[in-house]
Amino acid sequence: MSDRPLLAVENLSVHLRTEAGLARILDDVSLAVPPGRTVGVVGESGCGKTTLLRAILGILPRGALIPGGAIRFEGRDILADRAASARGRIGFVPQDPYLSLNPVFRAGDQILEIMRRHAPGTRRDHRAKLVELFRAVQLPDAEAALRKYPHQFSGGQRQRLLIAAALSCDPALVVADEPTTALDVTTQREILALLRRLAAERNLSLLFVTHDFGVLAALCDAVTVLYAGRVAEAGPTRAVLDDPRHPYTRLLLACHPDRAVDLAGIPGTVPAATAQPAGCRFHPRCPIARPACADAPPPPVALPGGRAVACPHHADALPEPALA
Amino acid sequence: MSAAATRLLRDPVSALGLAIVLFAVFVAAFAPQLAPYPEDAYESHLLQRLRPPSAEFPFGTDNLGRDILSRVILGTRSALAVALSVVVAAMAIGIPVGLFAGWRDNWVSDVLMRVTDVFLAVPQLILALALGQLMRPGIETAMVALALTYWPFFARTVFAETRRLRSALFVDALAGIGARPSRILLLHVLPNALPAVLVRATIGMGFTILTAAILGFLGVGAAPPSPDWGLAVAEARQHLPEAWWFPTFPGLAILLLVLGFNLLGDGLRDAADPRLRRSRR
Amino acid sequence: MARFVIRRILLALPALFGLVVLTFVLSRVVPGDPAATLAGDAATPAQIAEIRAQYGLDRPIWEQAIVHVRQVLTGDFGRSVFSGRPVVEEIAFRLPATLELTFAALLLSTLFGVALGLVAALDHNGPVDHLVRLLSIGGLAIASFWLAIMLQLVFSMDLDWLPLRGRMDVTLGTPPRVTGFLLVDTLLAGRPDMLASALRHMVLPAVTLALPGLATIARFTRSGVLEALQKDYVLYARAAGYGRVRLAAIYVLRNAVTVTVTQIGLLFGALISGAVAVEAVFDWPGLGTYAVQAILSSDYKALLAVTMVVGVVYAVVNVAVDVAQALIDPRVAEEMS
Amino acid sequence: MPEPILAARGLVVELGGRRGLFRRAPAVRAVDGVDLAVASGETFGIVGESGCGKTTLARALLGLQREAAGEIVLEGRTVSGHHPLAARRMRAAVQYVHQDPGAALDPWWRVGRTLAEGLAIHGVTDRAEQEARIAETLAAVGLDAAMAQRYPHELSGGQQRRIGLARILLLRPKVVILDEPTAGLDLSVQAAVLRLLRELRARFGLTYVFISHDLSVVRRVCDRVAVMYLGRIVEEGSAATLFREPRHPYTRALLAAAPHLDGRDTGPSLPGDPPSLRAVPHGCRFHPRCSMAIPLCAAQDPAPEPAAPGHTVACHRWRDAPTEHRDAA
Repeated sequence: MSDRPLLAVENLSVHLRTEAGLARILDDVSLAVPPGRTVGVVGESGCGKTTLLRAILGILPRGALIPGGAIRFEGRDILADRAASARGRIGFVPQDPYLSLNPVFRAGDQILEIMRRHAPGTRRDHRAKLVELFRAVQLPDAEAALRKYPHQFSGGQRQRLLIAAALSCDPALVVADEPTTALDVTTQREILALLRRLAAERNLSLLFVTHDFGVLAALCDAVTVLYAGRVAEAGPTRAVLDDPRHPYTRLLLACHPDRAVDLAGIPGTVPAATAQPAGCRFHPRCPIARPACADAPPPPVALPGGRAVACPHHADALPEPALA
Repeated sequence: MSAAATRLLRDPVSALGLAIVLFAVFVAAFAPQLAPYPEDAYESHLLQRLRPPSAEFPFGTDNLGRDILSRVILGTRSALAVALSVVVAAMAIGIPVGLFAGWRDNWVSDVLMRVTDVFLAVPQLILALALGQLMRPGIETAMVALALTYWPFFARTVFAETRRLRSALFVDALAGIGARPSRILLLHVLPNALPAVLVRATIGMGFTILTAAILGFLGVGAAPPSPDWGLAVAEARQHLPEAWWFPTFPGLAILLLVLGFNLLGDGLRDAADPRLRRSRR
Repeated sequence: MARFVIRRILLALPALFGLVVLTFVLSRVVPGDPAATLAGDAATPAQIAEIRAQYGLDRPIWEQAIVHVRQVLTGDFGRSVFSGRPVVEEIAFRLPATLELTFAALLLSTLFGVALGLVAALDHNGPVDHLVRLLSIGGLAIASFWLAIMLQLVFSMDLDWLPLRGRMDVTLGTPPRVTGFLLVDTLLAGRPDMLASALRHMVLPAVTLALPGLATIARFTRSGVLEALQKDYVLYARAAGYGRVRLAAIYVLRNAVTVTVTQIGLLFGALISGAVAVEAVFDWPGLGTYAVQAILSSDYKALLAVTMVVGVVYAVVNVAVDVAQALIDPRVAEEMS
Repeated sequence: MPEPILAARGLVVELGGRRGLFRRAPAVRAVDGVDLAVASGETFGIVGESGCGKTTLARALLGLQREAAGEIVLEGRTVSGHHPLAARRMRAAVQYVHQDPGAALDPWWRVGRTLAEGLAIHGVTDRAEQEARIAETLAAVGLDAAMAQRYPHELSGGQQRRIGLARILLLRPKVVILDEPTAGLDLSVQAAVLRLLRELRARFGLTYVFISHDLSVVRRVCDRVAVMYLGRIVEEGSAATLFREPRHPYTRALLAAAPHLDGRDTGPSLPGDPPSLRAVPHGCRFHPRCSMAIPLCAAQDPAPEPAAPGHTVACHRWRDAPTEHRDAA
């Protein structure tokens, strides 16, 4: 394998026409998932992480515009070339296991339908493979599970089903949308361990969207932090968590109960996607903002250790009250 | 509320419904003034029977030589009056039943809802016919019968709303700060259930006009010489296919008025339902 | 599943018993003297007294109630005042005609209603959607008896394409009565000409009767599909690469029709109501015309029997609806047990 | 330990039991024999996974859910054994903030009217006094007085939480039960809400019962913590001790499962899903999932016993557990 990334999002912008005007949900976002690596995308609600994921999966809502950028998967632009659509090669684990399976069909049949469209082989092959996958995700009684309806599984089991579904067509990449948010911590831990193990065993790449830094720390090799539709900061997870450089990341991590010296919060609120501030989108809330920050979006600054931060003032200390 | 009203009027379909209903109310209010031949409600002119539509008689004349336009106009009043009384009476029974059965969870509410189910298990028309027959046919009997058959719909609607609201968080919060059930029911549950009741009532108006017309058509509702629309259609049957205008215009009047209420009800439903509100944007 | 069906049938019994009680209460509580009503306007006091004795109206109320319940449970509805024949016999003769008509109407409204609702939902807020919406509101606004007459006026009297009234061309005679369902009996008799005639006779009444149901089903299917389309599992299925057609026509529709099926159960009542008017216009020899006849001739026993039979049919249909729902959605059956 | 402001002894709460005309639903014991004592001025945390009974316990303490057995003592007075309305009147000093305070407001009423209603229910009917108290309380939760003119759907999530708090504070409670007060909030908003809660506690002399599944938050804000599993409290102690030296195997598993910023991997995971309340295991409720279970655990229900001063554990084998000192993160 070359060092060419399996998935590369390049300068992607996604806008959405709404009643309140044009919503600039994603703006000039780039990130890469190398083969066999786990990359996290983290941010608060409204940062655009769900839209990024939907763009990769090709399920943007109606009215979405893509004014610029590309999404390359295995070298081909899957945004421009519909035929190159990577379905089947990209597995998807959704957020809510309770709502993501149709209650009136057998869970097994729903997965077999995906395989029928995207995996080679006969239905008999598919069934055999699915049972094997059910064992791999540690579903109890894999044979019987094929015949059960979604409501007959617990939440954790349903998430295992969905992981099996994501793997059913031998994907190179699995995209996961906060797959443990709806689960209890003990179940969450099991699911995270399972994902980690499967990724290692099958040499999978994993793109993992989350708002939980703890989950991020437990699973991801690298992280991209989004704020208001732009990349604030990116780099190896440990480095970013231990030494955040963007003022937003620094303030946000300071809010984490594990770390906060004091529960400060960040002044102001995330701007509406229809009313993004000019320049750096964080500047109205930033304690070290300067007049120039409102002029143009700051380009990413490369830092040692494979890191990048979209703030020219990343080396400045934050004033004391902000990190009191 | 005002936001819902704006949304309602912005929707051309429901605005049309509202316009039709208001027009009908206007016609009903000034029927004697609007009708070209108001005396034709009861008088007959056998020399000019079954005339086709003309400038003199825009809708033609009927088998007794009466102006059909006048009779359609005069019939609006009774159609609306019957529907309104039936719906109000049905609400007077159905709302308290639904409210009580929905709020409490004991054998009384079980019994109330079972009775409601039984009423719903018999087609309205059959029940209305049976009741009408047992108490001497006539328009008043028909009204009582229709009210007695329509209240279960209100009971069901209010029951469902009350059950939904009973487990709503804001009702729980009210109980949490020590509010009495009477306060919760009358000041919070009932007003929150009103949009659904309003929709049901609007649709019920249309439905009652239809059913009353069927009763008139079958001869167990309004009696001659009342300018009832359903009755007119029944009277017209002997004069087909020659006098095509005779059943056509009273029937169109029914269609238009019921359509008005249904369009309005449909618009109200969308305006009141937050889930559909989102999807209609 | 069998347990579910049995349970569901048992649950329908109290409602049916309630109906028996209701018919009794209504017939006794209504204002006025039922005996006087039954006897008619010209009756002498002696005749009224005779009728009172004949119907047992002079007995204590609880005794009347027991007699009533026993009669209904044993299917003993007495003889029709109008024809003098046993009511049960007459109803058995007429029920198939009504069932044939209502099932034909139900079939039409379900097939076209589901299709139109689906198409409308997939074209949400587009021209087809608006058209179907108008149709579904308009269809519920047309008085069935008037529509029937208008259709007769156009298709029978003016164009002479379809027969005006009845179930069968009188010149063809009738097939030997086996089931009472003409479509079946003509087939059993091996008479395609009769079958064709029966079908032609059925077109206008069935279409008239189907329209309100079609409107309702289209409406509920539309909103059901729209609601299902917003669900997470649809988004998930799209992300997982389901085909568009399969997604709409199978995956979503199955969820949407749970709502529709409930409506079909409720519709059946409306269909029977509609059948009364439609049968009257088309001279269809079914329960509807029988009921009207019973009313106009103050045939109390016949009317009581019609009400009970309709109630039973309605209960059966609703049990079937619940079973259908349990088949569509496995959670329904489990909630019940 | 000082005299508790709110205490429960042997509290049992049953849910869902109903006798109708045609059906009979059996009840489940959502809370089954809970003892607890909340000291005045402290923040008492209740943690556990979904279905463990923590919300039911809170509703029973509040009086919305009638207890099937046991005793509740508020400020030294026994306040249990009454139907919900009477119980609520008696326990006016205890108030409850819902997990989703936006949905806890009548959507048709302006916020100000909802706030005034609470006062009216508690006997404050004078308009001027109502308005003065509302303005004062809105200021205390950091909201503008003009907010009273808004409808609930016109408020942001953070504002709704503040209104939810204001509504309760108007009634001058002593104990406030907070049900998942940070669930669904972004990290930065969560920090602001927690800070506000701390300020209000100091300012109004409140006692909090803090229900949460977020262990990081509980560790951060609570003085003492009770861990619930299937309707029972399995361990209770000061937050510092409990997080540093968890004694019950379930507490250990729970703490091990919670993800941490430092990303360390913390021991074996807990297999299986919690069993249903409809099929509570015999003996110790946790034994089918417990790695340390012995035959005794399946046979005999362990009683809570003191492991240290102010620290109780309900486990037959807590003494045999390896003492593992967790570093403070």
